[in-house]
Amino acid sequence: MSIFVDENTKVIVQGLTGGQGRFHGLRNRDYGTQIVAGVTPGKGGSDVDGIAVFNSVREAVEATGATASFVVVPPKFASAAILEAAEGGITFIVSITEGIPAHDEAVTYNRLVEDYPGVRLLGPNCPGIISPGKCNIGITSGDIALPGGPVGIVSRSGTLTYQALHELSQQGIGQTTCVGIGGDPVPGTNFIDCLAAFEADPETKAVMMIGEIGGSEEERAAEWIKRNMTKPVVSYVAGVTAPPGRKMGHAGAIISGSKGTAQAKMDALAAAGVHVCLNPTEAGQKMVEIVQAL
Amino acid sequence: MSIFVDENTKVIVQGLTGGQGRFHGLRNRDYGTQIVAGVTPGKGGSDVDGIAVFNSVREAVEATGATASFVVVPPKFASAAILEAAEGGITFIVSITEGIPAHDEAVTYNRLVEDYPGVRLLGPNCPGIISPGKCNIGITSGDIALPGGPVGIVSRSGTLTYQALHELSQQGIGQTTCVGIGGDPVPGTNFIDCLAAFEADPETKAVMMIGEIGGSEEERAAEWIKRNMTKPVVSYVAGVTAPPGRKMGHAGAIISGSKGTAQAKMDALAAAGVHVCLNPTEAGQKMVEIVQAL
Amino acid sequence: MDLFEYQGKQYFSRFGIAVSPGDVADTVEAAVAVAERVGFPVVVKAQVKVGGRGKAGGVKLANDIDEVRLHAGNILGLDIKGHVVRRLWIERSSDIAKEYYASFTLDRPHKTHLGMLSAQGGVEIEVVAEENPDAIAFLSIDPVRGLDLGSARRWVHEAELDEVAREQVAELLVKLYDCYTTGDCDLAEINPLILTPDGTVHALDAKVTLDENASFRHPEWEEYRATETEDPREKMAKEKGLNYIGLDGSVGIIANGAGLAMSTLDVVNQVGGSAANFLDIGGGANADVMAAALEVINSDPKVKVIFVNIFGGITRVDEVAKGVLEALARVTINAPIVLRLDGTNAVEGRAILAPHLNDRLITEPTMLDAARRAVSLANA
Amino acid sequence: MDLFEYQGKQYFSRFGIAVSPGDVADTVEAAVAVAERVGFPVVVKAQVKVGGRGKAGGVKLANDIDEVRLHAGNILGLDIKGHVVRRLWIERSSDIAKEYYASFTLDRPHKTHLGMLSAQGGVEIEVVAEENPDAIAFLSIDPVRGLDLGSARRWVHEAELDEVAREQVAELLVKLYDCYTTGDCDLAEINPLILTPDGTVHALDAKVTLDENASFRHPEWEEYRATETEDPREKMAKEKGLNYIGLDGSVGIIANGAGLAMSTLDVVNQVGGSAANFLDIGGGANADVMAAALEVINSDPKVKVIFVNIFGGITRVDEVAKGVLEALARVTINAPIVLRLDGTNAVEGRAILAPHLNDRLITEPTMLDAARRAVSLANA
Repeated sequence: MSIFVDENTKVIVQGLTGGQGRFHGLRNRDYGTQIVAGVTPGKGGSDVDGIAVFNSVREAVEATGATASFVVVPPKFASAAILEAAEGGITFIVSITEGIPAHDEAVTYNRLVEDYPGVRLLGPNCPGIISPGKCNIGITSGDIALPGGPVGIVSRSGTLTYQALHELSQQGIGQTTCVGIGGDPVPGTNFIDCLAAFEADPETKAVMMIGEIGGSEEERAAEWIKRNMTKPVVSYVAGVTAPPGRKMGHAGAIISGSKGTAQAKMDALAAAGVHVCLNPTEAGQKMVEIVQAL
Repeated sequence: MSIFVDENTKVIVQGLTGGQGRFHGLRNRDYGTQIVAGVTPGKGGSDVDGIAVFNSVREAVEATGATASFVVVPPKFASAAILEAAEGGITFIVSITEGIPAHDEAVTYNRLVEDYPGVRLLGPNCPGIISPGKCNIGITSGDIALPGGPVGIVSRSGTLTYQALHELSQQGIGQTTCVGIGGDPVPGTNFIDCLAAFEADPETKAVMMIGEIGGSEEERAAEWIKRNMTKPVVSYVAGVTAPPGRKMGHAGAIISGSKGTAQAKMDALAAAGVHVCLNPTEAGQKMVEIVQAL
Repeated sequence: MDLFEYQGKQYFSRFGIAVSPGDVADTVEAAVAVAERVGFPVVVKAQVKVGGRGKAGGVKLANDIDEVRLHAGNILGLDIKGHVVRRLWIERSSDIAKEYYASFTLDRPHKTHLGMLSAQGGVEIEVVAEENPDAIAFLSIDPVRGLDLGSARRWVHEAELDEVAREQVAELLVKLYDCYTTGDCDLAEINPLILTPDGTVHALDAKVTLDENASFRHPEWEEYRATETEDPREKMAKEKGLNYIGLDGSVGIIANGAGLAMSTLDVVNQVGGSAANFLDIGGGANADVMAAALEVINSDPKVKVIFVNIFGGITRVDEVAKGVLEALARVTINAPIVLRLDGTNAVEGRAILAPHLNDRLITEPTMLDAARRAVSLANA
Repeated sequence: MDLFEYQGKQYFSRFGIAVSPGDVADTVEAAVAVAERVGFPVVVKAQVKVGGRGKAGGVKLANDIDEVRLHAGNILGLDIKGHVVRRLWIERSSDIAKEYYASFTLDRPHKTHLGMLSAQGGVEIEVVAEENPDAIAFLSIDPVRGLDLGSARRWVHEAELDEVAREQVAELLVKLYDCYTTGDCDLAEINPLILTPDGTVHALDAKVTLDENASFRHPEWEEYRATETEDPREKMAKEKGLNYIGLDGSVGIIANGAGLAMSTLDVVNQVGGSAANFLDIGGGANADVMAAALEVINSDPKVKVIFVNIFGGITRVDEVAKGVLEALARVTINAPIVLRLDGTNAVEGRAILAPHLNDRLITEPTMLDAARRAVSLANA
């Protein structure tokens, strides 16, 4: 099994007619993802490489029965597109857009939570999700992932996710699902959401969690793991050497005063029984050991 | 000078035609308070011992220019009467009613704060306010108060207030104003409001503050005193021997777990430089000493 | 007024809050009947207004009629920390996947309502608050605006409840808030609020405290009042409109005003005594009330001396003096009475008593003097 | 983007938030002109984006033209913790009765906005939060619902601000929230917010951080960007669309992705080195971007070795390899380059570089190997 998306997930692409939307949308389709429609206001009736384009999400959903949307639109339009997806009947939204204003994100997040409790948003500013061999929504290269499990991956960082996938796949260790939750301050889906889903998924036997500096999501996840998680978790947190007060690339990756340091996160995770590793390679090796001992 | 009310304060009595309203309203008038009107819906046009009665607060205010209201109505009608006073243009409301449901009080308090920021509510469930020789609104016996200052009194307890007035008056020490804030959990006027007013009043040279168990208003007051008060404060807190979990007569006088104990309050006050006394008599004596040394 | 668990659950039901199917029983046979109706296995729960009943053997699982009979028989009449079990609540046993905590109460410092929600239920919330405060999602609710479903959804998100439970809990919280406000509760608490393995949510316990000031708009509370198992003296005092709380000492206290009554306890304690009670006769008490107060105190065998501390305001001291004489004429007061009378009409009051003073009826000029005298008599 | 105090005050003014009358000046004569216009006494304040300017002599009271001349002359050009003062803010001096604190920022754990209000302003809020957290009234604001005047009034009550100030502050808070939200601030802070002896309220300082993601809807921010006194390399990197942060070490870092870049810093540190910078070339970088990144690093004299750490995803490794060669052809790179290339088209990328490898252009198979090699070269 996989979490959130699988081979039956029907996906629309909001912004399919744009350069990025076309590139990633077709790439995801080539991977085997059921990309069933595109949405671009004003371009309804056209198609992109055989994928029908609709004027609105609602029309696309009604025509195709899609439940997921891949939102590939510029920051300026991203919030409206996400809310249109929820309003249109989509229950799983992936937003890869980087650079959405923080206030737009805050409003969008709370609008979703308050008005569309059944909707999950992944991102914004995330690499997306891949359930290897089944479904890939986002910008991850499908060829670095290996189907069949038993490892689930959840990560705040894109490249480190790829690195993790790569290292596991090279050792012949597959993944159930790999979720990139993104590096923004208000992620729609957080570590706990993914950990809970992996804990509930019978095919996932171990989880790799990749955190970074900033915020307190890793600490909250540690608390949740201590109380609820029965499966082994291997973790790496980036940014041990990051200076306070500077955004390390991601809007969310900032140490404010004494809060959000990598050390505090690693300590909390270690106290929750997580295998805390000091670099991605070590984390990959630790996971190999754990899987081989299963 | 006095705080909140003086010889120029024009007062209406909501509920003047009722037994309690008539008794206390006339008693206050006899003291010299400018009781200018009564309000009882449906009894407009009548009078009580020469005091004109109106159907609504607004009419009474328009006819008399009153700024204060003495609300003497049963618990069931108290909240509506208080809000009518605010709506009708009154800026100082005294509510002596005991037994108003807590939820009514919570709504009324917040409605006043949100919609009528210029209105002060004293009480509910309080003995009222007396500026000796000038104005008495409430149920305090005027004859135990002595005009001329220099002491301000603020108290959560009715009888202990009388006791304090009595002890000071007997020693020839007068009061600027004595405010009973009442023993309910959500008092409209709190210690800090009164302490700030006494601090600003040039004729008040020292303040007696009578607290009791429950809540954290005394602790907040202590913090305020530490930062703002230049005048000496003498304090007594009732309920050192009160058992936790039982309401000691007043709805607000309850120790919850380790919170709200008399000892914690006395410690906070002492740390703020307040003269903390162990019984009302001692507090009276201490105040006499302080005034004599002024 | 604290409700029993079964009353709390019945109160919850009025507001559409799901509880386990069950009913109350005050005999073994009634318990069996309920168990058969709701279906096995059942839980047999002692109805007492005190914590720790589980440890005291007051909560038992029963898989069949014989076990219900056995446990109901054992629990009825059981003494749990001084509370004798007279009623049982029998309910269908629930499988538990997760235990949450939810409550509403008044936030006094902020003058708002305080909601507390935690994914860590089933233990005392004070312990969670102490050990892991981040595990509680606090929600401050403006009483004017109330709690709507949107806010409740944000709240269950923040509390990181299991996803399958979130929407159900959000809807339940809106109902619980309705129960708390329109139901006039001082406290409405569910601990644990459970998620069952099949993914449904309901209240497994109920802790409700009603605000007695709101009785006038809740005729349905009459039935709760009837079952209040109170100290008999507290009951008697209540019927007479007196505010009485029983304590452990030997000095009976009567005062007018809550503050003065508390203060009287404190002063008695300071001079080496200990109070047998708190008794506030309220403002404007007359001779009848005073006489009733003396009778209540007189029924307490612990009392060695009675300290009457009156500062007349609305209460007139001459009325108090008459009440004392009336009580003395009506019943035999077992303990000596020490009075301190001050304030409105104090001179008249003292004059009324003067001819009757003796070593069983004593006046003292100040509160402190009167306390000393009372304590010395109590310790004699 | 952090604003200078004067920019923050100008930004506040757009939203109707009262500040002291004043203006900016970058010469002594301009300072005198402002002072004459706003009226004496004035305060002459150094404009630097660093704390502690008061202690460093960067804030002075001037009672007349001579004093303005003296202080402006002394402060202009002053070095405050490495920040050279190029601008002054001259404002009418305010009498202060009370100092408050007010701010809005994002509450990440709760995904709401967090308002902080305190009657104890004028000191660092972190100190107040540490020593006396009850002195701060926190307000959690749902971004969907926002802050209205009623809630602001409850808030100023709760914060126990002086009564005369409450309504004014409530109205100001609504404006400050508007500035924070529609003005797209990450932080909008007033410390101190003052009450004057005549009972009026205004902002005596302004700390504003703008969310650069919102630049597209704020053409007016252009002027702020022009005055950003940045590290010249950070400026150069920004112009080229690179995410660069200067650090103190000797290993120049280039990586694709913020997480991988952070991780590269960590690994370099673990094997005994220290990074000269953080540089994320982003997703989908091409040869041009790679070349630009090398040029930025190359301009840093601290750099002893350059570690290029690429895991190809959208970024194609062959493009990266081409960029490296391009840069080498275009400029003289002063330091040896160690590359670790993995992911999309890594084989092709390595093949492109193979003919050019030497002791100044080295590839290593893993991140850890590459880090070790880079550090040993840096320390050689």
